[in-house]
Amino acid sequence: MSTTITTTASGYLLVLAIMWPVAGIMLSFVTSGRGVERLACVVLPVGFGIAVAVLIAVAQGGQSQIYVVGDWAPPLGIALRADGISAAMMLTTAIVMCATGLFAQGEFSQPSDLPEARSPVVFWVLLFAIWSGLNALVLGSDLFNLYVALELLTFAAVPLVCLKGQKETIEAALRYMLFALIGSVLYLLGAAMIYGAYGTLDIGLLSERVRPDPATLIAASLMTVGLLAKTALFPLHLWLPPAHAGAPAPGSALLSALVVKGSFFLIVRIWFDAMPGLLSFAAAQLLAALGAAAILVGGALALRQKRLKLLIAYSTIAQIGYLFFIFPLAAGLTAGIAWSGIAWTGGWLQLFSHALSKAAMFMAAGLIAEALGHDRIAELGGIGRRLPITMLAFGLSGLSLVGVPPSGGFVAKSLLLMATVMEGQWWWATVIIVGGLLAGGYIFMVLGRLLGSSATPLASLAPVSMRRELAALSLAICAVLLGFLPLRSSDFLQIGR
Amino acid sequence: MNSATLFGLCSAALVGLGLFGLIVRPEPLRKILAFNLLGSGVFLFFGVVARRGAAAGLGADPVPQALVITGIVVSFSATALAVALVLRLRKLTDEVTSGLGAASKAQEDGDHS
Amino acid sequence: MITILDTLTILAVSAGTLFFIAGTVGLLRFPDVLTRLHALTKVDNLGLGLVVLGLLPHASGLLGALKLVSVWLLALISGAIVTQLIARAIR
Amino acid sequence: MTIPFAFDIGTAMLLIAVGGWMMVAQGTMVAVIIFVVYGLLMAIAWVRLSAVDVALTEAAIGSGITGMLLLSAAARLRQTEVTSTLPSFPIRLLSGVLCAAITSGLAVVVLLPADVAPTLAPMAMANLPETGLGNPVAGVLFAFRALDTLLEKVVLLLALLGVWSLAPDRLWGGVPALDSYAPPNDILVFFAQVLPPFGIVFAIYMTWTGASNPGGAFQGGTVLAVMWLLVMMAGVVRAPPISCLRLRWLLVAGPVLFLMVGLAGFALAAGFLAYPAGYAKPLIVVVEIGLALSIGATLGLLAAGPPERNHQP
Repeated sequence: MSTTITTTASGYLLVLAIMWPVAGIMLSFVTSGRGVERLACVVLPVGFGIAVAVLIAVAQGGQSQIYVVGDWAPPLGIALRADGISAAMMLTTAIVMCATGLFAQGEFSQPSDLPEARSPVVFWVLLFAIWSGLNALVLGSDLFNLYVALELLTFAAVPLVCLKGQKETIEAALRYMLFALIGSVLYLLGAAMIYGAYGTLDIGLLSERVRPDPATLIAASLMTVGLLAKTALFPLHLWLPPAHAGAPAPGSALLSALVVKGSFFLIVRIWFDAMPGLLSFAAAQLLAALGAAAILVGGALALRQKRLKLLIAYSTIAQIGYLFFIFPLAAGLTAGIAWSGIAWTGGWLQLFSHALSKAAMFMAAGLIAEALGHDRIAELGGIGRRLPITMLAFGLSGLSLVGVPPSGGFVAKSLLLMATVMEGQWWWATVIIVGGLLAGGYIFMVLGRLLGSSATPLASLAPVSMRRELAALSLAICAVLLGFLPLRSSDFLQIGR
Repeated sequence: MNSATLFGLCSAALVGLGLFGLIVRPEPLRKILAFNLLGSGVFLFFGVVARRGAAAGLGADPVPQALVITGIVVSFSATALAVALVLRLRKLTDEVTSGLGAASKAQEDGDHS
Repeated sequence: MITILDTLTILAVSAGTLFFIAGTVGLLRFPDVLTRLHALTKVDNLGLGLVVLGLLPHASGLLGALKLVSVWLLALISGAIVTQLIARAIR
Repeated sequence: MTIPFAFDIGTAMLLIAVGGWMMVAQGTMVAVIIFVVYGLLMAIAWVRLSAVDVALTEAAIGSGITGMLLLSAAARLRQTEVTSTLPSFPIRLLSGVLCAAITSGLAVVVLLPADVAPTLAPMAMANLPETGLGNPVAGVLFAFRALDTLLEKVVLLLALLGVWSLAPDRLWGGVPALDSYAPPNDILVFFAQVLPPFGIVFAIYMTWTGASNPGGAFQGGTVLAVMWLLVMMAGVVRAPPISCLRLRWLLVAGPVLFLMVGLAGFALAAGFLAYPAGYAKPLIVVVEIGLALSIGATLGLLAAGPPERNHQP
């Protein structure tokens, strides 16, 4: 038996991080109408405060913060654990959540002539649910507890896709739901095998007991395949474009920026934390090859889109691809120093900067669509001059996606590029470069349209509130500022390992 | 060969059948049925793990049993949500194809905008 | 050693099983819904009744026996009502 | 070969046969009826695996209320069923190979068991006295892994909100339609008047006994849900509008109680979701009763579907 897992001083914050939005969900059910929106004004800032507090606690302690739920130590009970990457992920989530909340205040407000309207109530509850689901996902250290968190996320994401209620969005939601269900069932099957082989579901205990036998490898591959379906990695990406493009703008922002990252986070947990050293060279190359295919296919398809929101959704498929380079480039190193390599930092930086910039981009696209009444790229000419702040938000987030300096995306992609050279896996470098060119192609195509002149003069634009434009812009600025973080702060991402 | 192994093989077969149905059957409701078959196969596997872990005077390890109970409830929620999606989709499709619902569709579009 | 009660159990449960088999055959072979329903109710009423009767001597006390009898009674009520509903639906 | 083992072989083979039949059967309605049969067989398998709690859950939820939901959906879709075509042969072949591979992988895992099967049963039994419960499964659900149970309640609420969100805007706050199950008639009304008293007693018993015997809030709540659906279908009780505040409170009462007991653990016990020494069992029973009510309401409304009529006060 290993040392028992005990609660650390700031561990209670982890419980609050999950339960605070849950309390918001429950209260939303019984406060009808405008009450839910007011509730959001409390839930969002306090939730942000909790995320910052966790970050500070982890940074000051220099080690993982742990909470043993109900004082029942694993393997019998469940523990929550915040290490560097979970704290950073929580902060990113909190930033995107608050900006989305600010952005959605205009779109999902309670009309004054009804006691309670459908979409505002549903939207805010789903926002709380995504938040608690993501926090549970990054803090969980028990494979079944993580399954429940995954389902929480799924059940929040699916109704968000079809919030508009049109036929196309319901079709997209159904398809998403079926993919997600296959994904979670396969994950659950893997978890059952793990319990059958080791008698524990706790990730920490598992890492001490795990052995490279067939049952373990089958279990891990089943879990990975299931999670890949939820992450929409090529070739399991088919559900993503209609789902992310069909949701209302703040919903798309949450789905594209955060929800797909949740299942990716779990894949990293499995291979780096639960089963360190079990990822073979070939398997890591396979994951990265799928990522490379996603970058190329997603980028090429994005170039051919006629509608702005679909273009952004395809770009998400491509940008997710980069994340999978973390497997061959960081796991290839000898165990123990995997996370000290630059690929580890680069991969996470890519995740955070994509989350910030993609949320900003979907918000900007939403504002453009709202002002014009459509989002057909060919007819966007000149809108950038009428909505300069939105234009700036789109442009800055685009720079980060392409990887133009100075931006978070630039640092992330150049770190990954350097890692390919250092690891001698130059073949991935070509993909990163070609992917950057593709991203440049579709981003500058849109930017050109936005700034160009229109064939037909833009008739009447619906008014767009400045507050919502600034919400998008602030996220884009955050994505750029990520590029100015001193590299020393990447040590934070290694805390707890 | 004992009963646990037997039901283990049974669960393997059910998982395969359910997954195949889920991928191949085109009708949404049949896909939902297949998902339930697949899910029950996975739960049965948990049951086999529990049975093999019989100890301390218990016929089966209680931890996997509790996980399955949680899983069955989640799986029912998923079925209910998926069924509601299918029914809503069918209703909207009928309104579009029959043309009769043009008026009500316009009204709903108005609702949603 | 086989007591009188054990003999009763064996006889009653066997007879009940026989009704189950006969009812199942009827369900599969009878031509239309009404006759099939007839076969089905025989299983519920008589078959289950005989099985319950046979198990009564082995029940754990009075409470256990009551539970067994209430199982049969509830099956009777729901069986009768459901067959009525089905018969109406096809009429 | 012993007789019980022969019985198990029969059950396992029937399960596979019925499962396969369900996949290939002509007509959705037939497939759903087969599904209900399959669920009952599965409940027998659970009894054979010494998991009576799961068997009860499977019979109540897996076969019972899921079957009812699917039957009603199949009935609604029947009039407008469009024939869809299977995917092309190469795709079917590929999926067949994939599924066969997963089945064989699983079979390998089943046939290569560890020398000593790992188990948490001794640890669960050793810690069970601290909870005061007699049923180890309840101990896992409400003490050792209470966090899962709490979060799963949130999943249920979200699923219900997701179902409701599919209503058109103008029907938000309206009443779910239950007419699709059966047209109300006198026999159904009679049934709905006779059965619920038994059902409610049974649900209370099931919830209460769950602390020491198989049963509990999930199974009791499902029985409550089915009783409620029955009286609503028969028209004995009117379906509530989803805007009804009392209904909303009923839905969240159990989870809120659970959360509050959990948070009280910070001040009164060893932490979140821990129970003060000596008070564990009464607290768990109270939480279970609250949960049974909320689960009953949530499952019933999940099966009832989104609102389809405006509420006339």
